Amino acid sequence: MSTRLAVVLGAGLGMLCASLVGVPEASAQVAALKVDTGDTAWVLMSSALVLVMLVPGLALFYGGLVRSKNVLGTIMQSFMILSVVSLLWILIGYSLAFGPDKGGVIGGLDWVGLNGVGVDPHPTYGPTIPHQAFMFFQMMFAAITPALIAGAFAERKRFSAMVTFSALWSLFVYAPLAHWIWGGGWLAKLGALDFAGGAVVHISSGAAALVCAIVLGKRRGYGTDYMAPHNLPMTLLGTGLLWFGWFGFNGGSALGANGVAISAIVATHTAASMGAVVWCLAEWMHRGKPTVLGVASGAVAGLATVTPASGYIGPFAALLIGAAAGLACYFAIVWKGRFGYDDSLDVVGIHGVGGVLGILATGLFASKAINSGGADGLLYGNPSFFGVQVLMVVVVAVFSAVVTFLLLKLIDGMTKLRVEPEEEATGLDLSQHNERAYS
Amino acid sequence: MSTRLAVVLGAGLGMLCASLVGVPEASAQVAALKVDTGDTAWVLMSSALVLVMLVPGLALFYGGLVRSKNVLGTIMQSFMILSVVSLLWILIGYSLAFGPDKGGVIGGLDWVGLNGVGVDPHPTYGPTIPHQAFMFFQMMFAAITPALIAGAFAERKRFSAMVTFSALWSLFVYAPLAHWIWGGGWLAKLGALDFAGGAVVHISSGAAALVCAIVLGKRRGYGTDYMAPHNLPMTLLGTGLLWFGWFGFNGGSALGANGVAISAIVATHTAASMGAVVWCLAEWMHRGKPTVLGVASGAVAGLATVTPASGYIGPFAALLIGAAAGLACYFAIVWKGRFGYDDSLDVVGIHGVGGVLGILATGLFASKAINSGGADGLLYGNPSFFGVQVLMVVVVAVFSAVVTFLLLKLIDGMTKLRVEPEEEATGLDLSQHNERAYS
Amino acid sequence: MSTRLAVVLGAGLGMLCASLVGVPEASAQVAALKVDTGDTAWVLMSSALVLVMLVPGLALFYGGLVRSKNVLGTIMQSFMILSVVSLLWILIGYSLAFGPDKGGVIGGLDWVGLNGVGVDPHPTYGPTIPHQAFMFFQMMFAAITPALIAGAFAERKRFSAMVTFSALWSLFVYAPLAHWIWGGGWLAKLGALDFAGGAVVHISSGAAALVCAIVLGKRRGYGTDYMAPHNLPMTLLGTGLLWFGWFGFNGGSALGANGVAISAIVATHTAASMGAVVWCLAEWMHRGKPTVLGVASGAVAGLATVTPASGYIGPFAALLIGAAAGLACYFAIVWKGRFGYDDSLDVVGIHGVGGVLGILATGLFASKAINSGGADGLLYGNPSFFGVQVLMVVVVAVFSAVVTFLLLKLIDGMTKLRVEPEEEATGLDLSQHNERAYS
Amino acid sequence: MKLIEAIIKPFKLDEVKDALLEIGIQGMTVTEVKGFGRQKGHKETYRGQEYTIEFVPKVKIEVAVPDSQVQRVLDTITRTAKTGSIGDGKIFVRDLGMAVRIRTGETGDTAL
Amino acid sequence: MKLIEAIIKPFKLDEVKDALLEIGIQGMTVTEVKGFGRQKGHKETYRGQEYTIEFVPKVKIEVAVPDSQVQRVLDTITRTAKTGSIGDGKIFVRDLGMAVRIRTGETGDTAL
Amino acid sequence: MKLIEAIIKPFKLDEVKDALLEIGIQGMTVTEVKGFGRQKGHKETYRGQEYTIEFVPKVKIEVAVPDSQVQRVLDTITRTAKTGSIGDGKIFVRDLGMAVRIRTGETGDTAL
Ligand SMILES: Nc1ncnc2c1ncn2[C@@H]1O[C@H](COP(=O)(O)OP(=O)(O)O)[C@@H](O)[C@H]1O
Ligand SMILES: Nc1ncnc2c1ncn2[C@@H]1O[C@H](COP(=O)(O)OP(=O)(O)O)[C@@H](O)[C@H]1O
Ligand SMILES: Nc1ncnc2c1ncn2[C@@H]1O[C@H](COP(=O)(O)OP(=O)(O)O)[C@@H](O)[C@H]1O
Repeated sequence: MSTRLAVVLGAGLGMLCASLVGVPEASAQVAALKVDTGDTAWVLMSSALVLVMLVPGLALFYGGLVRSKNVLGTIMQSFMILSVVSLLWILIGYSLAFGPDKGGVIGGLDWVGLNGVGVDPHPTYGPTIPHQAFMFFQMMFAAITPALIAGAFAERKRFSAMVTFSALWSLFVYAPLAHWIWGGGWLAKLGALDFAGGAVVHISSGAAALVCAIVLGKRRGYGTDYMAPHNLPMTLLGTGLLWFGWFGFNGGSALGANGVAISAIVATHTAASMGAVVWCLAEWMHRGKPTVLGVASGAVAGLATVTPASGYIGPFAALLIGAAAGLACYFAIVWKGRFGYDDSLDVVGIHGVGGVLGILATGLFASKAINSGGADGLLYGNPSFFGVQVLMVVVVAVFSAVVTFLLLKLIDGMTKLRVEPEEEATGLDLSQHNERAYS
Repeated sequence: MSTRLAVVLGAGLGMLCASLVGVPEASAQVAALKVDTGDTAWVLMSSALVLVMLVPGLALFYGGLVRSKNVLGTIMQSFMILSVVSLLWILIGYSLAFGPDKGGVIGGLDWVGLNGVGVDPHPTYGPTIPHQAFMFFQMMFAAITPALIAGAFAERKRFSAMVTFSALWSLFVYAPLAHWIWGGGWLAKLGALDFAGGAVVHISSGAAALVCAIVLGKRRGYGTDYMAPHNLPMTLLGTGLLWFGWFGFNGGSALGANGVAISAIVATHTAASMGAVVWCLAEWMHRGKPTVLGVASGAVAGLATVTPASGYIGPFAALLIGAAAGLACYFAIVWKGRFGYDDSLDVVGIHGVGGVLGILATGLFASKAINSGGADGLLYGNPSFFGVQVLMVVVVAVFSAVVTFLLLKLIDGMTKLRVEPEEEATGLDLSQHNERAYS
Repeated sequence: MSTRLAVVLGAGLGMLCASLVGVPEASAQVAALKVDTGDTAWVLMSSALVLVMLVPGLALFYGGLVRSKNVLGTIMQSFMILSVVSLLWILIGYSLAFGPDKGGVIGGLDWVGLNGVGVDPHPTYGPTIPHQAFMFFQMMFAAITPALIAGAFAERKRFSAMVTFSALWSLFVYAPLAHWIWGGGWLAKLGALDFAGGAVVHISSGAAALVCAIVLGKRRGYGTDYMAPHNLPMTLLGTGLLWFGWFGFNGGSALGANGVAISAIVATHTAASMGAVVWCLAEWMHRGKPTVLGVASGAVAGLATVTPASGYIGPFAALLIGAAAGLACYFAIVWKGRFGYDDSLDVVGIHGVGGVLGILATGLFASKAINSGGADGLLYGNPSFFGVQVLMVVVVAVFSAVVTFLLLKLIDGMTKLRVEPEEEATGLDLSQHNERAYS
Repeated sequence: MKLIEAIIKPFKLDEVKDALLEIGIQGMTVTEVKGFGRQKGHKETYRGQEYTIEFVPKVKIEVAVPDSQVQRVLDTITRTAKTGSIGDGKIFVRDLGMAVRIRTGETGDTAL
Repeated sequence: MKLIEAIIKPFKLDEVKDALLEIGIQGMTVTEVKGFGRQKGHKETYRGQEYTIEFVPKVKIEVAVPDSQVQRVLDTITRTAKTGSIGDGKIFVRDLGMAVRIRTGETGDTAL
Repeated sequence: MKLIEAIIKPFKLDEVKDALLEIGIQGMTVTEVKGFGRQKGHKETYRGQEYTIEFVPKVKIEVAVPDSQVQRVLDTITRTAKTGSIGDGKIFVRDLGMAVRIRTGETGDTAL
């Protein structure tokens, strides 16, 4: 059955390519906007930094957290999602997300196959960088988001189901959300602000992760077996690469090497540092010892949480956001046992909780003094903007959860979501891929 | 004997330095060309990205694929080749490759010791970046190419032979080829195009790898012993860094943060993704299961193959090139058993096959609509350009193979190429370096 | 007691934040200086490169060198120091180091909490980049320096003592030194030159490391037990990332994508390559076999040594500096046994020795022909400049050693510096953090 | 005294250990081993190269017990380590001439 | 029944295993061990610090066999594990009081 | 001949080995094992999830000796492996029917 799926996928891919081959039409845009080499260098580099967050960053971050029998299967998720979503993005995803707006709901098909997406700047998507650079930077975001979700169903999801789910999710959840918030869609029109993806990336993946964890059920032996991370240095290597890459994730979202970029980077780094320190202190007081995984988790929580706010706030708001992230995510994870779902790698506790916190913090702390293209938050006397942010939290979480649920049911009908119990006992590496990580 | 070699090498190095010390003459060039900071930032960063491809990227990619008793010896190859070739490049290599042309065959000695290679731009080697930036970017290419070959003789080559071979190869194979194709030599004059090194880097190293594998002979136990990769996460980490760095390898070859850079990056990433997916599907259908190493290999095959074409093509040509790379390299490796040589880490199957494919694809798909500085390929009605590309494939492969063979014979006369059988059984780490990787 | 410390730290942090919250005042500077996007892109990227040197670079470089029971504790040092020092830097450190000069001794408190440190350029701290970019680039230096010291007391320092020491050291040693040399302080006024931190970073950390090693005493079993590095590939991965990041460390110190940046990078890479080759040869002749750890150590020695000179010299001076670094640091480490202190990871032998060598080499080889903003060295007929450099070596080493000693005594009074003997036997990972690296 | 050595499936270790504790066994020594037998191993594929691995991960438990307890221990292990599928493993029982507790120098049954 | 324990050079494992299979042995248990004996270890150097490692990697094979097969097994192992150089290893033979197959509860020779 | 098996604390290995060498023992085989007994294990915490690890790392030394040396070896190990705190380990002594040196085919005491 899996082989059959492979054949079908292969054929599909072949047809798509065949139908689309040819050089894209020369861009019809007026070349009045001039490419700035410094801004372009920064956005290209930022795209590379986001890539490194995903592979090898997130791949190893997650890979180190699972048991050694599942490390390849876990790393495989990041690599395959990167590859498949990138291809889909070129073929159709970018057009759905950022193509000319259709009623605030979705982008049109005008840019399918990157048709018309050339090297001249697009007036709203980075007026000083090639349009393709914007498209490429956004591609990395589209790829990393479903890869985040994969942490929730690690160690038990069938490979073919994982690929199918991620591909469909990127088209049916990610692309619309990106359009609503960044592509000129209805939430953008309402004034919702999400600098680098607190809602589009983190809430959406956190909500999807929750649904995945519940629908797939717990890992065998959850709660009784020893399931400690098999290689924490690997996770810490991943953490370092995530931290490094996040400068591009948030800094690159300024779409140029400008003041917003540097202030976003300062906010990002501040929140990460504060998240690490606060999580460390929380654990130290609560459990008696500080842990290395705690520091790493706190840093990632800080990074995820500050993401939507980073371009609109100063360093002190970032300090507070980092502190809140460290505390809230720590307790969210400690208490998750009470809710009884098995979110293997804590996507909900870190990205879900962090994303919500970050979007609300944006509504609180955003300041036009920092970024004139932003808005003033509640603290600066603007409750209506805060309201829009609350609305965005709810809409994104619900939309992602519902569509995720439907997709899972659909796929469960086609191919099973979960590996067989013996396969799970053996581990994904041998059962899904005929490989062992270490020998 | 090895110690004697060390003494000789040491003395040689000392003399070279002594003879050359002094500040290089101020550049005599007219400073009419202005350095652009954005372009320079991009080329500096791209150089760093190519460095990271080699160490730790390739070092770990290869290191994970060997048995644990050889991992240090394998990583050592990348580090030593980087160091030695970089020094040679400064002393003489750059001048041979890019110095003022002598009859289309080689660069003159005018730039020995970087004499005259200053911070003002050179009119043909990047008119908007410091000449030294171009020299440095090219240095990274010169270093990575012999390091690729090292995969073919992994797990059995004597350390001193490896160093000597790589040093000589960089001068007698790499420098002339770089000159012919990139330094204004005869192939360049014929109109041959190799954007970022399909011929100069991949065909040359692939052909050399084939000769090395044949001359050195198989590893002991090849075909009977268990020779699985000892640490696939290490290889996947290397894959991620290669992918990341390749944005600089190909994108930096535009020598600026411009439209060609971004379109090269988009092509690069597209081919990598497609190579990964197609290799995965091929293996899935052919063997029943997709493997993680397959996905990584497919990505690298896609990256290597698209390299020469990346600056001249659009995303759809890149899709096709990636697909062809995934298929062709997969079957090249599966079938290599039939030919009976032991190319330990599949340099021939990936870089050789990918390089040839990529140069031919450039002849097919190149389009002036994408890069006005390029050429139109066969598909755009230009068979003569395709002919030149075919010629380049043959010339580069034959030249590299022949000179590699002569160098190996020369070195075999001076010092043995291969470690003793007991040393091979013990492993390179202990026998060549008195070290163990893990304890 | 540790928990008590955690509570105190937590409360302190909370108060600091509370007292400082609010958006920083809009910068009062005249916006006459224009931000250059290319220069900014390069400095942002360079900051990211220095981050990657620390985490995961140095973290893994050190982590691989210790025994497997201490790897997490060792990696933890880099992560915590990064976090804590970054926060201190924002709150007060940057102002102490770079704030308006008070009598040549220290920066004033004007920039506490980044007050007035905005996105407009500062005339002396990078006239073409946002002031915050300079602040951020310098933050990375402030964080990495105490993390270097941590190699000297690895495998035995109590976690709380390590954090407290590093925090205080960054304020009482690093900030004044940075001010004296880079912030317009008295050494700068004397004309002392330290391009990217030979004195501020390497001598200061080397001297502190020596004092730490002596005060803390040897590890249990030092000299008798088997203390080989537990994972050399991890150390080599760290080496690769250090090398990569050092292009930003030195290249970024030019504060722009200009000729000084590229010539600093060329010098950096040349010295690293030469250091690697020379250490390798020294070991080969001296012990009979070249080692991989030797090549890595030689590269780092070359990098550390060339750091202060990199922006003022040409490639041939870099060759000589690299060679001297390889030789001197190799023998410093081989002979350290004679002195009887246990500098676990050879911070003194590499950073101390390399730093001194580098500052003196700057006094010898610096040339205005390379960098008109620099000075001419002894070789170019300027003995007084050489004298200033000698003075700087002595002052920095003595100051760092003395204050380090006082800090250690202070902390030893508050909480013990060293873990209990059984904790040391068990390892830091379990005894300090309740975690194991591998399972 | 007897030395009872049981080779079992790794994931059964905790269950067996807990059952032994319950019947009063206070100590045991465990080794990770590779077993070869009727149970089949697995296939691996690396770049098209296939390997068949015939060894299967197993865990060896060694328990020294007074003669009086041998049967109970045997029964306990057999019961808890059993899944009913091939590869459940073996128990070997051997004479133990002497046992010493290093800490105290005690010998015989009291040393266990 | 006897328990035959052979300590051999690791790279000989496959050869010995195959030879035992050929003479009808159906199962065995293998452990990675470190041997100390006449065979010398190796040197290691890290930043000038030298270590002499006296332990050598070895593999221990344990085979339980009916008394009738002891000699054949001994001969087979001796023949296939031998290289003639120091460190080829030892074979130890001990009595085995009882064997149980966990899956079926069978005991004695049929349990092997 | 006897086979002496000692389960000791890992950091005592070198000391025990050296002491055995001094009394003329020329060979031994060492295995890394996990022990369970009176000695307590440790706690681990990962993101708030706590695990109690009851197994403790130990090292098993196996030495085959002629009957005449048994007592000296026992004494030597007991003396050097002892720290006096719980978990110092056990020594088990068993009969060894036969020993073969693979390299030469020698058997009995001369094979050791
Ligand atoms: N003759 C033997 N001597 C030593 N160990 C054996 C022997 N036969 C089997 N074993 C061990 O018992 C394990 C289980 O044996 P196997 O034949 O696979 O299944 P079963 O015990 O169900 O018959 C093997 O993996 C091996 O470790
Ligand atoms: N007395 C002994 N008791 C237990 N094992 C031993 C003994 N002597 C040797 N061995 C094991 O046999 C292996 C080979 O022994 P060695 O003396 O090196 O060579 P040889 O067997 O050729 O005489 C050793 O590495 C060790 O594992
Ligand atoms: N009955 C037993 N059978 C086999 N091994 C045992 C037994 N009892 C203890 N051991 C081993 O001896 C080690 C030490 O035992 P323990 O009870 O912790 O301390 P002590 O030896 O000081 O009484 C254990 O870790 C285990 O490896």
